[in-house]
Amino acid sequence: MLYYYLLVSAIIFTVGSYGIITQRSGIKILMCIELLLNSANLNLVAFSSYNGNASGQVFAAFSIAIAAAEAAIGFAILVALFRVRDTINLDNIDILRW
Amino acid sequence: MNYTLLIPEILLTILALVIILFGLLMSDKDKNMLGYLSAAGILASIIAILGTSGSASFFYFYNSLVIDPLSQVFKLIFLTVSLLVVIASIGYFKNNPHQDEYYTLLLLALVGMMVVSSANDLISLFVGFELASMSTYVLAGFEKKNSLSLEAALKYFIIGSLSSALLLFGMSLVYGITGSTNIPVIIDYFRANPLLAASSLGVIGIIFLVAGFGFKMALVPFHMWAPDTYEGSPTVVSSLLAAGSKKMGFVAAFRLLVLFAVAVVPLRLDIQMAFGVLAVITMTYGNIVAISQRSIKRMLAYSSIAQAGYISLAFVVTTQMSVAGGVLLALGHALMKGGAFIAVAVVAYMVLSDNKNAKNTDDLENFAGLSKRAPITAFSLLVFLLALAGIPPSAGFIGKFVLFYAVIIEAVARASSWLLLVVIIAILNSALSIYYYARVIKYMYVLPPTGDKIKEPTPYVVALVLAVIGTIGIGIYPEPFIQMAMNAAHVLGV
Amino acid sequence: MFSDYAALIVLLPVIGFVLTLFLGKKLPSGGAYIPIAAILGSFIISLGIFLEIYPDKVIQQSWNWFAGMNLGILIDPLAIVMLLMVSFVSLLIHIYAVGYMAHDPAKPRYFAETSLFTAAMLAVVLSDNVLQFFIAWEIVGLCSYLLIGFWYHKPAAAAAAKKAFLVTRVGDVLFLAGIVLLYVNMSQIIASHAFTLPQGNFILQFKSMFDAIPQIDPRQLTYITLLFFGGAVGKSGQFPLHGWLPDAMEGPTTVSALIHAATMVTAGVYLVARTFPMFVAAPDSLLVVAYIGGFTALFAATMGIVMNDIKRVLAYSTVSQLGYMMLALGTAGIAIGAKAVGISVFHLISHAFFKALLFLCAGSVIHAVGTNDIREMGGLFSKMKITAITMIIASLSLSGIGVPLIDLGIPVNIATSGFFSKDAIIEGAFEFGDKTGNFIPYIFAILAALLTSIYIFRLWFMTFSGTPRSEKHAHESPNVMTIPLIVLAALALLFGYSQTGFYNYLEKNFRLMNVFVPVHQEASPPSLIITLLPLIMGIAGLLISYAIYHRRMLDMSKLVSSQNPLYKLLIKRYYEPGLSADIIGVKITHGVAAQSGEFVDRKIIDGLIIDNVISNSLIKFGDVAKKIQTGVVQNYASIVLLGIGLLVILLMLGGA
Amino acid sequence: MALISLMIAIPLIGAIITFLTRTRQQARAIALISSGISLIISLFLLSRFSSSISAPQFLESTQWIASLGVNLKFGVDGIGLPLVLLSNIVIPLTVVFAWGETKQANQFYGLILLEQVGVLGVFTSLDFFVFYIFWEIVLIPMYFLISLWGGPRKDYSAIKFFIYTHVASLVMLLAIFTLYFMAPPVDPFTGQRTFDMFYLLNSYQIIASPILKDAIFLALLFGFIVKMPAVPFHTWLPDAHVEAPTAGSVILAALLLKMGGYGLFRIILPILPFSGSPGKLITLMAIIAILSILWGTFLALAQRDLKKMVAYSSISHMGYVMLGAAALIPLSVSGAMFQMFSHGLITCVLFMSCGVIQHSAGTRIIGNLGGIAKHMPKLAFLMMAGFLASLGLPAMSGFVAEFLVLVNSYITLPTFVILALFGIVFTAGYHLWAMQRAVFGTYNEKLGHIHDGAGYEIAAMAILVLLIIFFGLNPSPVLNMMTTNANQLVALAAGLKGVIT
Repeated sequence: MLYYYLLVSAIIFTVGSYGIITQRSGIKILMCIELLLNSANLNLVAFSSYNGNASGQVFAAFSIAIAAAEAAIGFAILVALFRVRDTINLDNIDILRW
Repeated sequence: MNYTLLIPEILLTILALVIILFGLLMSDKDKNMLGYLSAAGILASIIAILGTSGSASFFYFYNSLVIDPLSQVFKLIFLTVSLLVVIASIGYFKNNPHQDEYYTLLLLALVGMMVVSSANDLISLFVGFELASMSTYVLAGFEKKNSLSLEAALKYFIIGSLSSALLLFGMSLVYGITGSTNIPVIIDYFRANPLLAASSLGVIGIIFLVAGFGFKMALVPFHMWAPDTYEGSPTVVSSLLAAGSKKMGFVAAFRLLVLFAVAVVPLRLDIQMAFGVLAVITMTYGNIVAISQRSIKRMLAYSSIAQAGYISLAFVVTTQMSVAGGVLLALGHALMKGGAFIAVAVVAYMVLSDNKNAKNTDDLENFAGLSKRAPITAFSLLVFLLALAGIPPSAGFIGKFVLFYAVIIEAVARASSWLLLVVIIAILNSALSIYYYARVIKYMYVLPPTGDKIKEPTPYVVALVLAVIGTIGIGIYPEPFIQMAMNAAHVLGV
Repeated sequence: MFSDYAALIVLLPVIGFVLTLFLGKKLPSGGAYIPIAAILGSFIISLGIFLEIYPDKVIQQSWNWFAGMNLGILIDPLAIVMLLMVSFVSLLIHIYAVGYMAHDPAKPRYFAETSLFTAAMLAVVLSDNVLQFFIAWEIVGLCSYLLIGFWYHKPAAAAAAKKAFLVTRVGDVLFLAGIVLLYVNMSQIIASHAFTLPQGNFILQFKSMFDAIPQIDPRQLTYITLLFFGGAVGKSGQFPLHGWLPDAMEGPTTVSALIHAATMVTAGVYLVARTFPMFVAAPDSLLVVAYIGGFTALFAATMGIVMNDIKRVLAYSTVSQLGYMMLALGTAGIAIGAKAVGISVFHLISHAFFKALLFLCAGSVIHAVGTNDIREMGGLFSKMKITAITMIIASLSLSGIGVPLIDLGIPVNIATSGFFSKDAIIEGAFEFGDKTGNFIPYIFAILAALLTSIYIFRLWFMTFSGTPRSEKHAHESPNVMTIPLIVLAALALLFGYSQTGFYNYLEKNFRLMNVFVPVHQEASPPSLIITLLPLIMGIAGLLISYAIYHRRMLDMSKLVSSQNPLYKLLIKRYYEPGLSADIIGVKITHGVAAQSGEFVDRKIIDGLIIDNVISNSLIKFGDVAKKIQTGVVQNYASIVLLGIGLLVILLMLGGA
Repeated sequence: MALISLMIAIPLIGAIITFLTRTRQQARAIALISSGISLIISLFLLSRFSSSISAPQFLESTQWIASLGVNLKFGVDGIGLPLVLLSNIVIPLTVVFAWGETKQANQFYGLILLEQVGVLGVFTSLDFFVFYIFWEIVLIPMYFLISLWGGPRKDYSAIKFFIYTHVASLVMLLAIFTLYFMAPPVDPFTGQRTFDMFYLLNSYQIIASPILKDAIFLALLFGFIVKMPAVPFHTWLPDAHVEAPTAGSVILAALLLKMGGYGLFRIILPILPFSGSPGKLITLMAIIAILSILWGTFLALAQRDLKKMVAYSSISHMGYVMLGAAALIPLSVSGAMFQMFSHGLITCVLFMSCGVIQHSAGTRIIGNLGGIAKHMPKLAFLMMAGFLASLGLPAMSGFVAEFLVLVNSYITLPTFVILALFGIVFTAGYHLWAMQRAVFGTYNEKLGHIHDGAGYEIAAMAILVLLIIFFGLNPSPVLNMMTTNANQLVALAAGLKGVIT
């Protein structure tokens, strides 16, 4: 049973990773990060059930809360950036380099 | 339960909340005092921690936090850096209407780092990590009208979140294998079941943890954010990031990875080897790329990457000596790099006072003749740079000395040629780094000044002088610091 | 009582040097009287010591110096005759120089340096150990360098000074190598207890060296003596290190007289004489000495015939005469043993007198006419009678002319000192030929005698006879210059009469130090023709020169032209200056060796390895490596994930 | 009485005060006074020094870093005291020579005093850790002296100097670590280790692995020969000298190079007999020595810049130090030590001459000079004396040293000595060639009106020349100090007889 959860989690993780690498829009990349976090949450919950203790679920609860905060900050930064640069296409945000 | 040992964290949290509350009530001008308030709180915390030195360990909140020499050393590092940054910020953010938010975020980030250094549980570790990370994301983008600052924040945020996710994923796998989030339990479980730890799931878990911590430590290839962020952020924030939050990665890695390497015999060599490779690549890459930088902040960022490479040597041999060396160099680096960024901030102040619309305030050209224009800053930066290069007597030298010693004696004891190779590369790197540090020194001392002498703002001067005293002081009287580092390393049972 | 003040012999001129150097400017005549007084003091002390120790005492004083070395004084017959000669000749030349240098603004420097030179030369003579000998020897060379380059603003003088120092330096290094080898051998036989150094004796003392001769491996002894001789070759201008001496004539003429005729150049001969017991124990080396000496005598004389510079002629003559002295040590050393030292040193001293005289006369002439070129002189006899007469005495002495009344049965010869001294040498060479069947050195010697006579009378006739060939108004030199000439002329005439006493005195030399040098029985006296041959040669030379240069009986213009390959070879000095300076100095050493080293340093070590391979490649690598940092955050993420992949590979493969 | 620490501390305090002074008059006065006090202290040490004891005297030891076993341990013996004396002679004279410095004078004199602190520390510390710290400290003031007061290519030279010698010291540090670790703890119960120099050097013998021993040896040797410098690690030196200001060159050549030589006697020779393959290592040292002697000589011949020529001559002269050390004969070793002392004095005169010429004529290229003796008679006289001393003229200190080295080294290293002798002629060659071209001959009118060296410059040089002659005529006072230690070093190697080929 655990196997399937882990497989799904791995798939979600892969999708998220792929998205981060390929997407250009800041919003999409934020979403992909959420996917990554949630694949980990899925793991935690599945292991919690498998191991028969609750700490995994507690951990997941913490992480969901944190993910929410993180998303808020991320969007805030994107908004601020959009105000200054008129774009959230990450390919164009490369003044800082080398 | 006796919570006196937690007073610093509690005090700082309350202070953070008080500051944001005050900020609502205060006029913009009065907010200038908030910096002094924060500095006072941090100073009080430092005193509180110094007052509780001892070698025992105390556990809190169902074993999720531990107060032991390791945590105390790192808390001291974080507090010291924050103190320097806060003092410098008094000058940097003078009359800024958002000072209350700045100090709150800074204090919260500080609390996050302190929690990480005390974390004895994956959950508290993660929460502390995120608290510190998120506060610093915002700090990096604090100049919200400045597109560079925002770009820095964005990159920091995206790579940071990615790393958090990787870290969490790694933690979930570790939890899955061991069935616990409590670090001592996890380690004991691995010690008892080394084969499980060495299973592919276990190894992948470890790798994700390495990636997560490596992001904070700015190890190649997880370093990519660091140069951009350090360059773009407000300079005092760069100082905090490079000198402070980076060490958070190290303390977490010490707690988790060193213990892991010690406990899991079958994997020990592999982990050491992996860190050996990472360390060598990191220091070499950092130093070589630093050579071709014109922006001092960016150069310091790469130098910071290189220093992370040196500190990672602690993981390459995982002995008490090496961890102590790592702790010492982390301490030294906090002072040197923190101070160096503050010096850069003075230069930015100087350049902006020449010309309000100046761009690239940290360009090498602006350092020309600094010794004439801002002698204290120039001298401080000279001390920091030489210390970073590992010239005695300085904190940088003592740290490198102990680290290199730890590696070379392992190389000799194990008759291991690859360890010898690692340490020789480290040494050549150390020499190579002189090249770009010396170039800055040349600009400051040899080239003619491009403007008049300025009056260096007092807060900066205080911060710089403190950092210089710390950097040289540790070099001249390293004994207590070595003791502290050895005690800290002893906690890990190495 | 004089022997207590032996050290003053050296110290007085040293004090003279210091005083003249610093105070000379403020004193009349550039402070010349200080060194004159000092050297007079040295001479008086030497004379006192001579009277004290004659006939069979030796003075030895020694002080510990450093590292088992010592400073010391050894005055034996050999040393005392040299001391007397050096201090006396030096004194005369200093007096002469007061007149000769009267118009030179740098007089104080001149007198300081000659004073230092005299001190060093005296120190060479009375050294009791080879290290001190070498040190003084080097300072002598230094003074020679300084004085040749006295008119340093003349490029030729500066170049000649350098050449003199460098060429003699080659010899000095050989000498030093000899000392090294000697020291090592001594310390080895001491360490192996084959030889014990008596209490109060030091390792490099001559006495210790002589005592240790039987214990030293003969082959090593040959090496040591050959190396010592190498030093002598350099200092005494023997072939092949002779080239510096003619060039050294760029210095003031008084310097040439003092250093490059009478004293310093004889130091090489003195070295061989001083260490003669070692040479006797290494007959192979003596043979080398004989050949080199004989060859040099002839070789230098051939160049003497064609030179037009009055001083150069004399310089080649000096080289040639030094060759005679070496020849004497070599051949007579083998043939008749201990007496060789006497024969050689006797010639050394008589040569010192007449050659110093020749130079001073030349100086007087140059002083008068303002040129060195004998082709521009002529007819000076009437204007400079004293100079001309003293010079003809010196020339007669040099060519060994006298009336051998003894051979006619009359007890006393009427002859110049050169007659006595040179005859003995040529006889010694004949003796050598007689005993070994090897007449080559003798042939060298006898041919050189002919050439000597030719070139010196050519010089005299070209200078003093005939009609003036230039417009210069010449006049006789002042008394301060002519009096030394007369004194020296007297010595050149009369010194020869001390021959027997001199030989007897010097023969005892090594015996007084308890060092055994074999004395071989002289063979039956040679036939009359052999005895008279040198004289015949001398007179023949005189007649030839008289015919050619006074009577102008032959037209020399055909011979004396660059069309004549032999003349060209001689006037170009056998191409030696080109060889030593251009080919060895500039082309090989500077051009090939030094430049290739420079190439390796600049282009390979620095340029290729440090700058290119290390420095530039690192900087370039940094420029490339930083491009990874594209600024696009997705790439960053990709690299993070790539890194994880690499770690997985590393750990999984390693862990498996 | 902590005389040695006082001797080191006074220039340090002097340096700090000097940095803070406002006028150059104050700065140079303080520099002269504090370096002079240091000289007086070292003369006092000299008067109380007993040359019959090989152990360090005036020992003082203060615990510094207990956990690493580091003590501030100072003392001088016959190896260190002559060099301490040399440093204290050279530094005040350098200050006198540079009396006219106007550019940032307070920093200039302060840096010179810091150099004094560094070299005195190196020559007196008996704890490896402290030794290393002083060893490194020396670099920084020199870096600044070159890059602040240097010539056109000062950047390149300063950084090359810094990195080159820093790499060498780090490699040396590795060897120190290994020694530290391989030595048994001083206290077997607590496992307390120590950086005590003699303790670690003695512990070298008990290392089992010959390969490890050789590796330690070579790493230490590398650290020292780069500093000396020896071929092929010498190329930093000519560059550094050409660009450095005169005072910097003087200190660099007279004192910093001696640190490498000092290391040979203090550290290399005591462990050489116990190394894994002493025979090969001695041969290696001898080869490096002879290469340096000849290479330095020939390269000096090729130089057109007077100062660069002098720099190469330093390489050549330091080769004798190495040769004497490698020969392991009591007098060759003392000769080598004396060579360091003597070269320290001689090279000062040479570099000061170059400095005066550069200052007065505006060029140091030999071909562009010519006949300057006409207008600079005093300089020409002193320079001549320096050059003659440098080419090994007897009665000057250089001869005594080279003579002792050559004569005694022949016993064990005959081939190398013959090669070295070969170089002597060429040594004379380049010195005289330079004198002839630059100082003598016709005055080069293109130089315009030049003037003789200033009084203080001439005074500093004259004192040095007098010292050179004094020690050339009377080497015993210094030589006697060295002999006891040289004998002891050679006695250690007594077991090597026959190993040396």
